[in-house]
Amino acid sequence: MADLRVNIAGVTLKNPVITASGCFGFGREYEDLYPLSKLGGVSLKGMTYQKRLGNPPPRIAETPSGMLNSVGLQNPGVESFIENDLPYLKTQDTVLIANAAGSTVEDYCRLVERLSETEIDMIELNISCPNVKEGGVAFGVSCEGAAGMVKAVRKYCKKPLMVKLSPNVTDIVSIAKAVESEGADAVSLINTLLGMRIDIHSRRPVLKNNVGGMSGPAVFPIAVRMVWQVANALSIPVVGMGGIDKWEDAVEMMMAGAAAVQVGAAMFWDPWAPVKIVEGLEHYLEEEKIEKVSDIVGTVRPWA
Amino acid sequence: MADLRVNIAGVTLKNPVITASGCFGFGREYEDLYPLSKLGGVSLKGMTYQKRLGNPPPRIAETPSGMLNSVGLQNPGVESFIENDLPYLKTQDTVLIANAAGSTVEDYCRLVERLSETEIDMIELNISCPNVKEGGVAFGVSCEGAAGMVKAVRKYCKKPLMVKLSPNVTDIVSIAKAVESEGADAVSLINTLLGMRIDIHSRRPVLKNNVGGMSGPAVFPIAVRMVWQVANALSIPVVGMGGIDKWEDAVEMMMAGAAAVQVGAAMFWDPWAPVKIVEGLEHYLEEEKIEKVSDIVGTVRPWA
Amino acid sequence: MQYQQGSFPIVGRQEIADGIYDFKIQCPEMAEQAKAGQFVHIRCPGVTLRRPISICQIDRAAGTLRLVFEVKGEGTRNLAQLRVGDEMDVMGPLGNGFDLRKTAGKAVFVGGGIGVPPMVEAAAAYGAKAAAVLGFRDKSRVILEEDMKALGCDVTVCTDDGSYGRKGLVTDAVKELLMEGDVNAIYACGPMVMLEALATLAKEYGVRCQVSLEERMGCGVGACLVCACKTKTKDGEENYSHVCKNGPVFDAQEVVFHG
Amino acid sequence: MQYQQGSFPIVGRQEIADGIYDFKIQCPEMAEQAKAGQFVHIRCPGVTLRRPISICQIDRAAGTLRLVFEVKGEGTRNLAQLRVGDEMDVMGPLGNGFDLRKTAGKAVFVGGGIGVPPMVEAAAAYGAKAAAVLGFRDKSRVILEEDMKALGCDVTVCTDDGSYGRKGLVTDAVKELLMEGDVNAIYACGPMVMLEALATLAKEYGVRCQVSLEERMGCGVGACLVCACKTKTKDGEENYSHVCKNGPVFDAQEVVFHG
Ligand SMILES: Cc1cc2nc3c(=O)[nH]c(=O)nc-3n(C[C@H](O)[C@H](O)[C@H](O)COP(=O)(O)OP(=O)(O)OC[C@H]3O[C@@H](n4cnc5c(N)ncnc54)[C@H](O)[C@@H]3O)c2cc1C
Ligand SMILES: Cc1cc2nc3c(=O)[nH]c(=O)nc-3n(C[C@H](O)[C@H](O)[C@H](O)COP(=O)(O)OP(=O)(O)OC[C@H]3O[C@@H](n4cnc5c(N)ncnc54)[C@H](O)[C@@H]3O)c2cc1C
Ligand SMILES: Cc1cc2nc3c(=O)[nH]c(=O)nc-3n(C[C@H](O)[C@H](O)[C@H](O)COP(=O)(O)O)c2cc1C
Ligand SMILES: Cc1cc2nc3c(=O)[nH]c(=O)nc-3n(C[C@H](O)[C@H](O)[C@H](O)COP(=O)(O)O)c2cc1C
Ligand code: FES
Ligand code: FES
Repeated sequence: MADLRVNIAGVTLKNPVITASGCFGFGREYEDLYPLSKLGGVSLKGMTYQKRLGNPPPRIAETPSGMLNSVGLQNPGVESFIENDLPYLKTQDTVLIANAAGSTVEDYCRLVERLSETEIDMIELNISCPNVKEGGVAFGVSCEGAAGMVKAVRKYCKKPLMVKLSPNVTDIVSIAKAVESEGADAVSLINTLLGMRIDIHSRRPVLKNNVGGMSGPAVFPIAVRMVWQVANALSIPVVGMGGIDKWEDAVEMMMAGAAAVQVGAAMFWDPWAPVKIVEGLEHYLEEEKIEKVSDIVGTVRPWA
Repeated sequence: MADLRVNIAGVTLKNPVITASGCFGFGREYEDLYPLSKLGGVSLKGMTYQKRLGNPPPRIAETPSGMLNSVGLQNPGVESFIENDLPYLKTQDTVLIANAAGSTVEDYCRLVERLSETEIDMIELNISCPNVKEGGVAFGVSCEGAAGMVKAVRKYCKKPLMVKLSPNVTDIVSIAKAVESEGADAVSLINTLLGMRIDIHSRRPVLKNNVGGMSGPAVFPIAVRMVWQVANALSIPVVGMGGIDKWEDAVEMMMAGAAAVQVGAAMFWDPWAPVKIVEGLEHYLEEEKIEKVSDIVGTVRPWA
Repeated sequence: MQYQQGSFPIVGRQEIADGIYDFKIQCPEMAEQAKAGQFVHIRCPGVTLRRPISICQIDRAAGTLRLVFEVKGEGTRNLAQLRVGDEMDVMGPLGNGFDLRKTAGKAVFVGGGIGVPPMVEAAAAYGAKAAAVLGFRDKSRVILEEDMKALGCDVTVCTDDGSYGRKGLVTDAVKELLMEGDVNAIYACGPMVMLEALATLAKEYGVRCQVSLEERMGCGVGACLVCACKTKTKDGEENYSHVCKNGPVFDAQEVVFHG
Repeated sequence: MQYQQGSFPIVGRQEIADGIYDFKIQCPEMAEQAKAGQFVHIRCPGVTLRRPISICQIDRAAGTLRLVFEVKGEGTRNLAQLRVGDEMDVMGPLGNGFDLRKTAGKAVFVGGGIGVPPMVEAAAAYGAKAAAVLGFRDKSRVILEEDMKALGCDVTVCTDDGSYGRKGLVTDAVKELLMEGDVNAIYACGPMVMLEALATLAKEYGVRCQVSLEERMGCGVGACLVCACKTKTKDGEENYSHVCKNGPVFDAQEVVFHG
């Protein structure tokens, strides 16, 4: 049996497949199908210090091989999470990643401080949510914004800190470098790409928020490119996501440089997608006689 | 019969459908199927002052609902174009748009100067090609680069000048504003998004250039969003493209703010796509009793 | 509540009105679990996201679910192309379903257009104690009238143009029933304006009213939070609930219709 | 050269080896236009880009084209699912085809693996004056041998493992023919290494050699410039030609094999 374990910033995952934030709630919704213990980890729904209502519906639009969402970080706030969801999650035998967001640097800091007191395994700092008016992506699109945030948060963060990057930027590599130099333990990418759909009959945007974040297979080539660029420039681990739909995609993303992958939108059409990807990886490694999944990370050989 | 004419920077197109640069050669390849006179205009293959070989093959990769290309501006140079292609094109009764590129500001200037002496109808300044090492997109990803280029070129340009923008940027609106303020007569967007695919068997990038530009339906929502943002911020016309595949997409893009549209990759699976889009628009306008196609431009009513 | 996901054979298929299809799928365990008002989430050929469709009827003995849907866009168009013997990729049963506790008196089952299908299984529980009020645009759109009658319901059909049944809105017919008295509950599915009007009527007459809502969905199970609808608690606090998990059936008094 | 695009009925379909399919489509005008060495560009269900497939045989009387292809990935897999009676969306005939001017002496038609199909129509022009050398991995991959024989060709089959015909490379067999003399031209399609070896042999023996190349394609008609292959002029100047328009057939001496 091939060794599927990977290590991200000191945390060992039993396999490199993590469900992506916002696509797996707080983990209870898929337990009818399979136990969470099948997953390397779960990145939980984006959380803020205070409860947030999120944006008005419609919050989803279909696109060719993809979708837009404009949920806008609806969540019950960190205290509710700690009280109502964390105890359950702790019994599930998988790595727990809290996805942390806010409107101001102070918001992020007190959230990270609070999360650091809990039993979650890792914090994924979401400075790339395109669906909120304040905060979110505002911090993620400039080196100064991103570096400033990581620097501030780092002081309060007692957990491995992974920073989630936005693809809506000219130069993702400099932003990744900036967060690395301020002490991020890992980066994850990509969050969603900003898009829009219009209903030509009503002449109104499909999303009530007008614009939303695009994800799904459509964005996969962009994600692979960004992961490749960032992994080549950084020394900390990169967790890759964006459009991963099947095990071949996970292999491709890992060859590009991802130490682990996250799976989001694919679950909406195939709720088994993350589990199938774990199984597919296992089978692939055996077929190819590769001992450890980590042996494929970053193995793409670029043309000169 | 509805009026399909549109006016872009003083040039009247018989309909708002233009074939996108790089996807329609210099116009001869589809004449077996339909006359070019069915098209509002043709944006010709990206041209440089000197002949260019382009990048080594493979130059194309398939992606979910899209494709990557890394042609890299292969073209015979402007003199060859003027001698061998322009005479034919001038007889075709459609608006001719020369797509102009180069490695340095001087390159662009002398090309634009030379093109200004010819009978082409409009120049589309390509500062957004992601497939060349020097020039191309380098000028298109910063306000200073874009503004500087347009300022320089403007002096030599005696034709309506349309600037083609890159989507690989944090803030496309500022770049659009910068080129408008330096005297661009129109902008066109989007060029391709930088992406990558890896062949997991050979562990090599599919494209010999490692990365390439993504286009096709996958990118449509991103293009609609950018066209909407840019059209809202500028007073000059916006020509919209990126993933347009059917007439409904053209309507959506025009409602977002595009005065005309370009159709690229769609021709690879349906060579009739631009003609079908013209016919579809015509039919739509009649069904909806809309007198002029220009009446739908920018009519999306955003939610508050 | 358990749901499952799998591919299930289509054992029945009929076009029951122009562009409205009536499918039966063989899925014994899902049929066993399902209750009126729940829905299934279907992967339709050629499109990315699943499409939610209400459960119209449950036949536990035969192990089948009946689904009635209208062709709206590409997803339902492609779904309608499937034939008997093909498989349908379905998740379900999903959502909460109607609370069909029987009380003294009658219940009124109100369906507007393509909101009628979920009313069939719901009304079945009340049989002869059910009154059904079904509204359609015109005669050509009338569906499931006979099915409701077969359950023993007292059926009133309304059409917007009077081309069949009574002319006018379902709410008028419902109001008459309420005025007659002896109505204890209203169950409804259809356009938001209809549901809102029914909610107002129900409040006025002091009867319980449950409405089944629609919203664009992603996961269908409560994980992605896209299918939000605004609801309020008794003390007026507003929140976004989720149609797929907290619904699709809501107490009408909880729904903020202009959320 | 005129090409067209349309949907044409499939009138024949056979699996002639494991994963290798032999289709016939009814397209009289295209068949009328087509010549050996040209290809068609096919829209395969479920994938975005068209797939280029060589014309294997042309039956002008019947108005059909024969296409033989191997299942490689998703596109050809889905294409192989089509049945007799279904339609295939095809553009063609595309590319330049072989220059089959007959000269004194014999011509050798060399096919490697899935490069064999275009050799059938090409060899037809030479009939009994054609020698065919067909190479395959092993016995299970041998295709179109009987078809070539039926044309009157003198056929030699080689397999890599010797499980059928002679063991070894096609180039060895071709060399023998060249040494026998009386060979005036070589026509070839197959892996690049094979084509390169043949080009070297042809040069050595001073015979004309035409090779059919493959490259990933977009438009298929010369408009997008993605299907580049490096070629050189007589005076050694290198350039990128395009397989779909300047090819797929090139004079072997023009091709820069390590371009
Ligand atoms: C709980 C629930 C139960 C439903 N039950 C039925 C039923 O029994 N019969 C029936 O005919 N229809 C029903 N609908 C509506 C049905 O889901 C839509 O008509 C269908 O999704 C349209 O898909 P399309 O591809 O044909 O249309 P498109 O407009 O092309 O769909 C585009 C996107 O919008 C979504 N969408 C469009 N209309 C709706 C809608 N009204 N509700 C939710 N999402 C929508 C689609 O799911 C898809 O994601 C129900 C909807 C919900 C939420
Ligand atoms: C001029 C020409 C003639 C051909 N004739 C035949 C023939 O007669 N019989 C036959 O079996 N095959 C032929 N091929 C190869 C055939 O086109 C590929 O096997 C096919 O495109 C693979 O598609 P896929 O979806 O199955 O594979 P995938 O690998 O999934 O395809 C992915 C992408 O790569 C492209 N691609 C993959 N392999 C090739 C290839 N070898 N050449 C060009 N593009 C490729 C595909 O077109 C597609 O765009 C020919 C190729 C060319 C260029
Ligand atoms: C409905 C939805 C909600 C999301 N919510 C969050 C979120 O709360 N926090 C976050 O960091 N990313 C969020 N994302 C982004 C995903 O985690 C992921 O980065 C993105 O969807 C790309 O992966 P995918 O293509 O596999 O979906 C959300 C995505 C979707 C589709
Ligand atoms: C094969 C190919 C070559 C292209 N070459 C050029 C070019 O030379 N100049 C240019 O401005 N854009 C070029 N483009 C970009 C297109 O003009 C267009 O901006 C992009 O493809 C988005 O439109 P689409 O999705 O309709 O293809 C090229 C695109 C493709 C697919
Ligand atoms: S559809 Fe995902 S929460 Fe309702
Ligand atoms: S495939 Fe477009 S030029 Fe050859």
